[in-house]
Amino acid sequence: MALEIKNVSRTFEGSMKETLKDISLSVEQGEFICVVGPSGCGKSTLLNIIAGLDFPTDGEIFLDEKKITAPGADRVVMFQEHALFPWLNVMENVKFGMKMMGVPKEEQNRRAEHYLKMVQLWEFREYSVHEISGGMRQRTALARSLCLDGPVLLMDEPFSALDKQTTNKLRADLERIWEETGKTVIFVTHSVEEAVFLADRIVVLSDNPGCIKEIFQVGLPRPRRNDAVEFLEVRHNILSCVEREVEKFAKEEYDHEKMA
Amino acid sequence: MALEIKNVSRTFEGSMKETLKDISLSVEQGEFICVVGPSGCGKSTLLNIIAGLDFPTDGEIFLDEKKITAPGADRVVMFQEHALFPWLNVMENVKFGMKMMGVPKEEQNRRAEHYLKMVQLWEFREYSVHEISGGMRQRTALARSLCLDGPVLLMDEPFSALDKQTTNKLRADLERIWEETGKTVIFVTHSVEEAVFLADRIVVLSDNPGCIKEIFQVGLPRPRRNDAVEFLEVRHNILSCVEREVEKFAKEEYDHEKMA
Amino acid sequence: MLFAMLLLLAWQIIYTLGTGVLGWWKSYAMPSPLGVVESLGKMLGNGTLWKATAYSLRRVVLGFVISLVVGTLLGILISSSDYFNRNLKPFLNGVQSLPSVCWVPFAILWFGLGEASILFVIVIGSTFSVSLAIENAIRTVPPIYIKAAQTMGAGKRQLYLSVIWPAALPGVLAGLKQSWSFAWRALMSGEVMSAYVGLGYTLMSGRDLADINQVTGVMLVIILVGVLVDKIVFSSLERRVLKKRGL
Amino acid sequence: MLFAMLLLLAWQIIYTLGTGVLGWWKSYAMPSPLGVVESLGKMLGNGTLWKATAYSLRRVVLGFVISLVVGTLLGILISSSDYFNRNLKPFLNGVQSLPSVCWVPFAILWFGLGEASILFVIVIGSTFSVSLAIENAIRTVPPIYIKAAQTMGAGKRQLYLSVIWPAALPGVLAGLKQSWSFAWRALMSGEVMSAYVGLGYTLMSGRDLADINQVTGVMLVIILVGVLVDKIVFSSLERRVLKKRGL
Amino acid sequence: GCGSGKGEGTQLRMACFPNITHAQALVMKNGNILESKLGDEYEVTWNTFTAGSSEVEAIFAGEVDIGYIGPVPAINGNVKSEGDVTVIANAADAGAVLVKGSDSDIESVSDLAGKTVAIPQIGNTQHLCLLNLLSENQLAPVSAGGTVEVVAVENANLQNMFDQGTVDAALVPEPWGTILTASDNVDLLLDYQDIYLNGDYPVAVVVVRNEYMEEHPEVVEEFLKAHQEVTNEINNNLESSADAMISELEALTGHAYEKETVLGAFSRTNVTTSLNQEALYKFADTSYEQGFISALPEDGFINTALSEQIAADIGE
Ligand SMILES: Nc1ncnc2c1ncn2[C@@H]1O[C@H](COP(=O)(O)OP(=O)(O)OP(=O)(O)O)[C@@H](O)[C@H]1O
Ligand SMILES: Nc1ncnc2c1ncn2[C@@H]1O[C@H](COP(=O)(O)OP(=O)(O)OP(=O)(O)O)[C@@H](O)[C@H]1O
Ligand SMILES: [Mg+2]
Ligand SMILES: [Mg+2]
Repeated sequence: MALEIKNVSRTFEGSMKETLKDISLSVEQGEFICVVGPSGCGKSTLLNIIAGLDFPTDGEIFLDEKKITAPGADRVVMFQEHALFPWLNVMENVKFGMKMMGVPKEEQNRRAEHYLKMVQLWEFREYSVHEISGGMRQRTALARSLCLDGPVLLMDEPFSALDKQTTNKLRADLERIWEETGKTVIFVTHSVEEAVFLADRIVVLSDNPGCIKEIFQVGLPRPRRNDAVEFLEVRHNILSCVEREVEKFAKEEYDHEKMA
Repeated sequence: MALEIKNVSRTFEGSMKETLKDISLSVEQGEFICVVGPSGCGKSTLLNIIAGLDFPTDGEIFLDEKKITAPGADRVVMFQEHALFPWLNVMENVKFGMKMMGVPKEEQNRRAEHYLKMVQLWEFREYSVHEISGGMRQRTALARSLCLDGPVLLMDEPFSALDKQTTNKLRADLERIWEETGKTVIFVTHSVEEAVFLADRIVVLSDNPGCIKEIFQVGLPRPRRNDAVEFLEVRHNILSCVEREVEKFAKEEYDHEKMA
Repeated sequence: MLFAMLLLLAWQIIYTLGTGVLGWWKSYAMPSPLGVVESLGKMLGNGTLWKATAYSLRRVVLGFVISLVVGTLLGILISSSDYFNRNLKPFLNGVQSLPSVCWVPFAILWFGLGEASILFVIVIGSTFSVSLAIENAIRTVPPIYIKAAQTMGAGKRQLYLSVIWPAALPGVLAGLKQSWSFAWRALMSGEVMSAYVGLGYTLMSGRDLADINQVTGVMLVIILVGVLVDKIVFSSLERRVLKKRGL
Repeated sequence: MLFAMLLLLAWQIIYTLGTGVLGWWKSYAMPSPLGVVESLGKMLGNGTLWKATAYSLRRVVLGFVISLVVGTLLGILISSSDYFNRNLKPFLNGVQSLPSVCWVPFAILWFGLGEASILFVIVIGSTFSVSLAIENAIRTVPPIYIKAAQTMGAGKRQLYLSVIWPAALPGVLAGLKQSWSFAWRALMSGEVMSAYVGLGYTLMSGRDLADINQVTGVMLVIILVGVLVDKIVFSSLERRVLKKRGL
Repeated sequence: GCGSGKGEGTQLRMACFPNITHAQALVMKNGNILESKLGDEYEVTWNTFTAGSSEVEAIFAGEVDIGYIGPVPAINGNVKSEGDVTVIANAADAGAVLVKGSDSDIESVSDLAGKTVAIPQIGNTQHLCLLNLLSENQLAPVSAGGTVEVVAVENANLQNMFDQGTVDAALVPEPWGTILTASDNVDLLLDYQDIYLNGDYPVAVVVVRNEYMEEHPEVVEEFLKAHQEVTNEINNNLESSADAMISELEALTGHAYEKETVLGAFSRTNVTTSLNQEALYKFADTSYEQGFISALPEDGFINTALSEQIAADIGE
């Protein structure tokens, strides 16, 4: 599905400043978009608005020409904070969304097993949420959102709690799934390397207010290798763009401190 | 303070296997220890046991010869999941621990301001916890734990939700604080690079059951640069050790899948 | 058990001291463990107690079940709309403060004398408590759960059944305990209204006869039923619910 | 306001239809808005209503405050020890089910006829409800908060004051609402025990005289007080507490 | 209990119901007659109760010294306290009628077979009277294997129930007999003198706590004098006494009775201090037979010597 973000702004009540300002972006069907930017710049807010969980104070978002007003199963979300249900065990959590969407029982079991094995949690399927580690929760949430097989996938730092090796594996898995299914993916990350590895285009958000600073087209062929020279070059370009952003931010704070 | 971990094992009720098995480690006063290992191997559990929040089913831990039986302010913990209090705002959260320890009001304000500026959240000091982003919560928790100025600092993936640039800054800040105060730090991370950057020694945990696979002495002079050749070499050594660990784990799961 | 024994012992000692040596009370004004046992024995012997307990239990269970259904619907109604929340909820709180006894004239007017009337008093005495419990539990459900379910395509009904309900369960259980107490108390008022068999009736006739031992005996039975219901229903449910969540 | 108006209108219509055209009820058996207003007017005019409300409010507030203190301590006791939790809690649930009226003989015996007696009935009628509310809210506090505070060196007292109390607050508030209703209901029983001034007494004498308008008038006053207390105390507290937490 | 405080002021704690069968109490309270009779060193307090059980509890707790009360609670109080409560005077006789729904085909007591009859409370005076009436007419309540359904209904709810037809007849105390028969749906079936012993049975009596009697015989005597005087006053000047009662009742309940109702009630109630002891003992016997009480009253349950003496002195 294609996504059209049109001049979206968001100001929270009680907040002095705009969190998002005039964000416009056209995402094509099947595109893999990564969003990077300093902590607190509005990445999660943007994702929430696309998901229909938050509303823009200005502007609109269209999904295949239809205006987004409410959350729906056509846009599967993987939250930054796992959002697993504590009254369900790992397996039940993974199957939850499929149940909601009326996937037949057998198919539920099949998919749940498949994705739980992919995230290496099949053994732990009967554990309660409070009995698994932070990284395991994140992987459960990942399995849950992949199971749903929606046309748009919104992911908010899905690998942040995982070690490098697990991340590498799951990143590759995700890429494969995306290639096979042609989903549209919006992927928030704080790792530029990850973004370069996965994205068709990378959106760099700036802070204060959060607006699009630059959009990079990552022209590298897939599968990408993070030690290839081209890779490192693209990474470097984006990194320096992001870095300036963060530095500006840090400097502002510093100025504040001096003034205070 | 020196920490002596003696043959610690931990098996959870209802779990089929040992989560930690026979962990022994002597940590000297002022040492910086990093713990790495695959997701779910027991890093957080070990930290909890040192904190006195969980108990070993076998073995003991001594802090300066005194056996650990309960949590205490001599071991400040920064949790993997931020554990901020939702009924307090950012500033109040940061001051909470100091209040508990009876730090004078003015000193509380001074330190809170200092550390909030360090984590770049001074502007947001009056925000509620639900009004700040995931990374901002993590930074608030960091400020809270640094404010306490305890002799032992136990940190569980403190930078996992932050972008690279912010992480770099805070990492350097942490290193400086550590050098200045001579705290003993146990630092769990899933980034080997981070471990090599910070640690005096790196403990690699293996999975299933979680036991110490290897302990690396990082002999590099500080401040370390992550593009120095020696740095990359050490990192490579450890990475390959960890990698084998993860692969073993992945393979096991794979075998399971084949068998199933 | 040990605990109950200790209480009993303390009671006997206070009784002996208070009515005997110290002369605080007349022996007939204060229940004595022995007298209560005797009174209970008599009521058990002639079958009144069994019958009364059975009748009362049936009424209270039936009434409570109706309250659950009605109260839950009402609770969902108030929590689903801001308008009702602002206007109806404080009103419920006010109505819940009314003593059951003031519904008696209406019960008789609308339902005549008989079981239906008693049921009405029970239902009206506990329904709003159920609603308030449900409403509050629903309102404190962390929004992230609801958001998560919505993005997985949960409809309104599914949201209530699969997310809000289980998430609110611990709070609901706590509230329902109180509603159960309200139901019992209303039952007592209801049973006094039209004298038939029932614990409330036995209690009041004990009072009318100035038989403090019978009053205390019935009180003990009510407490015992409460304890059993708590142990068998509420506590065990609670334990299961909380354990699963690691609380 | 609009809501209340609509209710009133509906009532008048039902009354007119039911007693007039359809002849379901006799006009004296069903309260009429006009009759109730008249009755209220009369009671306001001769000052009984003000006095009764003032007396009742004073009693219930005083009793509730005592219940809060005692109930909170008891609640903390039960939640702090597994032993008490298993033995005392179900017992409290049983005691809470007792109708207030059965405490009347004991109130008279121990406290005589007067304010102390009424207070006793209120306190015993709502304390255990407070305890159950507190206990439950404490038990559902996420353990991570307690752990976090412990590692920051919070002592037992600090833990209760700075962590458990604020974390449990939303649940406690929900429970206290119910306790407040219990207190009101107990007040009614207490006031009937030894007739003085008070809303309960006015209500009961209205009942004894088959003056359905007076009964309804007093009911409305009780509801109104309940609504006001809810709006001024509970709802506003709740809103503040929940808003801060983003609920 | 706390006993009765001696010292600077001796207490007299009175009890009554806001109920016209406690006529003397209402008049006394309204005119502060006891206070003026006893003088300043005595402190008189009035407690009003709406149920005999509460009053008995208060007497047991030593919180009430002298009380106007129904005969049945008086018997219960004596039995349960093993003699610590004594009846020292009568207050009123009769004051109850049997009424029926206008639509019903009941013509006499024997027609009550298969009907539902209401009484105010299980085991009270009216209940005992009804049981006696039934057995005289070879009837019995359902609970005793008979055909008459006896239900306890608060007086205030009777009108409703007659309207709805849920009860067919009721044995009610005054003023309810007057109030009910004034409505369209209820008719008189048996008048007050036909209920029991030609109306010569107590409906309200005066009891005293024995301890108090022993400690303050002088107060009890003064009280009994006042009781007699007020009784005479009521019988002689019913009109003005009725006004006093109405205003006292209004003060106590916030409800003003029609004067007609009060006068109607007194046409069926005999306000008197002289007690038909036999009737009281018969109540006790019936209660005992029915299992409402576990023992018969102690000897000395009734001690009206002083009251009779005073009646003789002052004149009735
Ligand atoms: N309460 C519990 N009951 C049963 N098993 C538990 C419990 N808590 C933790 N475990 C198990 O212990 C293991 C280690 O968990 P821990 O949280 O220590 O992992 P970790 O190394 O911190 O992982 P991560 O990097 O993902 O945070 C996991 O397999 C988990 O399932
Ligand atoms: N409810 C709210 N009220 C006020 N401000 C809010 C609210 N929610 C978010 N914000 C503000 O919006 C900004 C962006 O938040 P958001 O969660 O989108 O950041 P983010 O880019 O996802 O950061 P991170 O990488 O740390 O997760 C923050 O400054 C935050 O304080
Ligand atoms: Mg975010
Ligand atoms: Mg962990």
